[in-house]
Amino acid sequence: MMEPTAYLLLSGILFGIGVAGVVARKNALIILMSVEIMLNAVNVAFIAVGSHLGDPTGSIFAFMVMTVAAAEAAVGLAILIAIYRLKETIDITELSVLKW
Amino acid sequence: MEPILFIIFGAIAVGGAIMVVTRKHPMSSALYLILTLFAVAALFVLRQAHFLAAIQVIVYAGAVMVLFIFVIMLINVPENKLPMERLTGLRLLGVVAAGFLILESAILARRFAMPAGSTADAGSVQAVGRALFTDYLLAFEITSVLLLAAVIGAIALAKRKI
Amino acid sequence: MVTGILDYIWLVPALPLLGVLLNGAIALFCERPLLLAEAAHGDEGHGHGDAHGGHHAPAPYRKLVAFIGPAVVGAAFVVSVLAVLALAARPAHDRFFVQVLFPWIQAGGFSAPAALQLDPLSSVMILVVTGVGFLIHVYSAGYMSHEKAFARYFVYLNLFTFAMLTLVLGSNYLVMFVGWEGVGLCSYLLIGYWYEKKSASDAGKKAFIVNRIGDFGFMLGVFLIFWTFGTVNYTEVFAKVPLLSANGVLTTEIATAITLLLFVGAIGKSAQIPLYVWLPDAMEGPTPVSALIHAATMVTAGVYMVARSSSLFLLSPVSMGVVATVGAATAIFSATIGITQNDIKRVLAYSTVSQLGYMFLACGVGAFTAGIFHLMTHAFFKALLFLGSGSVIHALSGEQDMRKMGSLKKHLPITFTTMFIATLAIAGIPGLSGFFSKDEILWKAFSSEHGHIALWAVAALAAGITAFYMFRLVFLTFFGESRMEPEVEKHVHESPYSMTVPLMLLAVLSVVGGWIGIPEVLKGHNYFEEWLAPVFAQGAAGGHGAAGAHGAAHHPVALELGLMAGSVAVALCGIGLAYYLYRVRTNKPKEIAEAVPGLYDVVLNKYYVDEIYDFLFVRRIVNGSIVLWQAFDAAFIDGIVNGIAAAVRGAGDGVRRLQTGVVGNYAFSLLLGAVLLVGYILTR
Amino acid sequence: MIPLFDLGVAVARVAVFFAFVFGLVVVMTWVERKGAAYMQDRRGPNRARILGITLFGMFHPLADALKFLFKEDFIPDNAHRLFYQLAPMFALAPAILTMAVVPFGPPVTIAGKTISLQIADLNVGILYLFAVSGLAVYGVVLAGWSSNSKYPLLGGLRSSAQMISYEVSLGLSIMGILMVFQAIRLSEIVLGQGELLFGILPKWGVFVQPLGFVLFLTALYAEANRTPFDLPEGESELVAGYHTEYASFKFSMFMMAEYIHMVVGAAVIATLFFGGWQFPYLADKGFAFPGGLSVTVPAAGVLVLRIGSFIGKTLFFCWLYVWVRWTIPRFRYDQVMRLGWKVMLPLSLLNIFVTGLVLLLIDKGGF
Repeated sequence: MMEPTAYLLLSGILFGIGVAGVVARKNALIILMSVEIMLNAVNVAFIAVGSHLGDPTGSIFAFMVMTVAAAEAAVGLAILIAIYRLKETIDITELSVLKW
Repeated sequence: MEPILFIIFGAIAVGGAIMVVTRKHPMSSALYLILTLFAVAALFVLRQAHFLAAIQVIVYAGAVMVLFIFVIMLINVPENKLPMERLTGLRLLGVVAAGFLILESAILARRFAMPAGSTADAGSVQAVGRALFTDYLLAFEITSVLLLAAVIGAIALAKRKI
Repeated sequence: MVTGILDYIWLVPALPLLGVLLNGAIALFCERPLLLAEAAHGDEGHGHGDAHGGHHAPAPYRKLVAFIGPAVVGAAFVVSVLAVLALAARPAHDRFFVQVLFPWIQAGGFSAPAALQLDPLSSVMILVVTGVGFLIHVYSAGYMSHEKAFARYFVYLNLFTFAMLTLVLGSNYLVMFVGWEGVGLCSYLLIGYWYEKKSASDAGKKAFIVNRIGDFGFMLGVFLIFWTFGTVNYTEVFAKVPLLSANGVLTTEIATAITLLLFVGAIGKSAQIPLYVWLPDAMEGPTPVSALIHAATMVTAGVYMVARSSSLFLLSPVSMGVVATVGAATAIFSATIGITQNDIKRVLAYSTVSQLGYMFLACGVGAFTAGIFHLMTHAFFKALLFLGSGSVIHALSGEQDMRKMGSLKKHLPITFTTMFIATLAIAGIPGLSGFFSKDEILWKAFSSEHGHIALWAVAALAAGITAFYMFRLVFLTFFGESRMEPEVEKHVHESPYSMTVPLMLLAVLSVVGGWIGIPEVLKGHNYFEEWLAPVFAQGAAGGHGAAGAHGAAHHPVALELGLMAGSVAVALCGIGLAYYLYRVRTNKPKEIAEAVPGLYDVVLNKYYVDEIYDFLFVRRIVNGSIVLWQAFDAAFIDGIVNGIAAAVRGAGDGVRRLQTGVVGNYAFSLLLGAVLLVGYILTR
Repeated sequence: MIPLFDLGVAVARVAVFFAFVFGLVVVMTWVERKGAAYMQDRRGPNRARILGITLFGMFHPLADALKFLFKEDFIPDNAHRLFYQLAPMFALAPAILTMAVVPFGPPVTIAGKTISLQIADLNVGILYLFAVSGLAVYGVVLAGWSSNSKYPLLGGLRSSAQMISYEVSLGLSIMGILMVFQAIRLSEIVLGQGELLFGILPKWGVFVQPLGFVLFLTALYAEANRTPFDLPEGESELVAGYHTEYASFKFSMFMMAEYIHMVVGAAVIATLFFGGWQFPYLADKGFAFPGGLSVTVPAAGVLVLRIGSFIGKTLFFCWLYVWVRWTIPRFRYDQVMRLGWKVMLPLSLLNIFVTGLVLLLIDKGGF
């Protein structure tokens, strides 16, 4: 089996792409998807190292991450729907009622 | 065999991810994301994490992404009302910073050094299941509560009238 | 007699406390709603004249209050009598009983239990407090019957009795301090009983603040006692006195410091120079209050405390001298003021101050027994005088100015008779109680090793002045032609039995009260000195070995009798002068006053002491407070607070601009933090 | 390097299986029409003929295929072109992929090598089934959305909601089977069903999990958008649902996907609940009846009997689809959702609970 280094590198790249998506995009839906990419990147790292160590803990962690991702997606999308119903937009730059 | 498949699926994953963050329409992003998720699932299989691969497809492809697409359809923002995206100012800086983050993680990844553990079957349904229902039972139960809370929260948020 | 009654000694303070609780409940839940409802109806034009409230149907609870209030004190008196009898049944050296109720304060090696101590000294005190107190309670039930806040009055009165009993029964200085503060508080409450009248509430505050000055000294004294002896329990402190003074820990200087500090407390509580100013003003309270707390009990707390600490005082000649001098000075000083006062209660107030000076004089010359003896007899006749004056005021619908009285003898026979007896007693006419106690003090002032001929002379002169102004009071009030307002004269009436019966009882006591202390020289037997001997013998033994009480042995009998005759002669002179000025040549006083206008005005205005205090202390403090308020509090402290608030506000104003409310910016900050953090990890 | 033999076997397996499934799909289109006609007391398709031979109308599927192939393949103006074209593939792929884990028969030994009659005996078995069947929804959703038209959108939304709802019950209803047979590989589950229950009854899933079977069957029908749950394409309300805007070959792909779904579904039911390739009382050496009576059958005969048993069961359940379609009326949409969430879901949870309880009692009491 390969050393996990390549997987970790891949994980880093995926994570970076996700981060770039979160920071650079305005579309809330795509930002949520970018978050999913980040979570997946982390899962890749977990699984790679977990199998390297022969330890199921890696899988368990990835499992938990997925659960959180599912919960996050559900709640996030629900919020999005509520916001869209209210403001007719999914542009996060227009959602600035948090300000002052 | 593994390196070849890793390169193939890794490339698919990265390419899909790039497409996700660059597409204008969220539906395209979603489909590319599904692609990425499948590639990641394949990578899981490569690492002998069969259970997680199956779960990845079931949870992500089967549930989360369906939810995404469902919402995209439900909201159905007209093409011309999608946010105008331009890569300027802070956004550009953010992308640069993300590039730095990739660079840093690459350096970190090269430093990875850990002796390989047992070659025991660590990713199979049996192994993960055993660990999940013994050592991590509490975490598992808490996760179920988290999901319940998310379900209730999602309903409360999205429903017009409760 | 069952000695077991001593185990119930706790009932003595507990019974008045029960009265407080019961009357307090009535006052809170029955009386207060009633008064509030009345106040809401705008019932404003209500006279607050002494003892003359409006006329309304008495509420049913008032009878209960009028029963509970005196009854608990009476019960306490019965218990006290039984306990004292039980104590008396013991042999003289064993007349000492301590009951520990519960451990109160325990910290390290320090322990101050809540404990009661019954010995000859405190037994005298509880008998006086509960006995006279009971009579005054009964009197109050009649005197205050027109008052609206009837239950509140009895709550205060019972609370006062409780505090005073705690003071005298406590077995250590801390318990005494609780009672000490308690009586201070109650005097404040009772003087300010008619708190809607500004002068009354001012007098209450004055009494409280002046008392606090004294209490401060008392506290310091107690601290010093603890620092020196490591305990505040009487028995332990006094037991350690010989030991510590032998090994040099308890030097004369420390003893002087302790006793002077304690004496400062006594000065405040017992209204001696220079802290006597509160007592005359305290006459703003109801008259029975004046009788109870400003004549019979509270003001004697200082005397009691000095007597209780006698073994400490005896260690310091300086303190003894100070006590004697202050006592003598107060006696003559306030007596002179008493000459010129026209308010009947003020005359009595200055008289009280003067008599308290006598007691301190006695203590100062080492004649503690005589001091306590005078304390007791004074309690009888001064209470009688106050209650009698209350009866007069009651009869005259609240009139207190003696210039508007006269010829009341025929209207108020009982009041006149009893008051006349009391006047004779205070003037020192032989055979009455005042004679024995005052004469003993005079004799001790002359003969004791701490005494001095000057002290005797001053005290004798004060006795003469006392006789003069007391008879002046009697003559102005009861004799001559009527100078009353016609409207007032119509309503003049003798007081009800609830008031006159206590007067009569007190008159009896004023006559016979002194008979338990007839000096040997008059072929009597001084039971009182014998009774108190164990308490003061202890101190005398620990002191200089020579008891002041036995000083008589060194002087010839003829001298003692001669001095006695002299003091009686002085008193008779005073009486005669009073008769001459106020019965024979009634316009003579005015002429004298006009002849020496400056002196008269000075004395009439109480030597301007209040004004001097006002100028010296009150103004200074007020001005200083104003400076502190404006410069320190308003400018500095508030400046700090406001400045911090302004700084925080300004900082928040600046920082809030970071909160753009745009989620993307937050995400960017997160990313930046992550990059920097990972970078930091990499560089390690 | 994979030996040539193995490669050959693998290719052959896939080819055979595809042939089977697609052949069955073709047959199914004919069976459906013939069955409908039979139930409605009419003759059904009987005109298409080659050289005058009608063969009970069996040439009709062929004619249909030709017609679909040669019709104009158009794309509506406002449709999202990419997604519009991707949608049928998304629909077809999962349906076919499901077949990969269904065992057709026992492993056979040819030339000293053991060959399993199964494309892939995955160690995640049933999870794969879930994973792939969960993807089926994409085709419907994409089709409905990318058509950029009212009815397809409504149909797509309906179907995705319905499929997500029933997927839950579908998954949970199989849990009982997993628990009873203590296995997730389908081959192991089938092997487990070869035993006898109480010495007489074959230990088929339907006997140990009757409630699970009913739930699974219902959920499967809903999942395949078959009557009585064919709301997404309910003609009377939504024209043709999500594939309203589709025509020609793309439409035929949707049709094919549906029929493949039916076939694979039937195969899965047979595998999970009816013993798969197990023939009642047939052991490796021959029949062994409960009474002690045993009949020896040659190995080849056993194999044929077993494969035949599997095919027979699959065909029966294929027929059941048709049977149900013309027997039970369509549900109203809210009834479908209520049934899914308020009846199926609690029942499947109850099923799991009771199964666990019984297993625990057996474990403890040993009966």
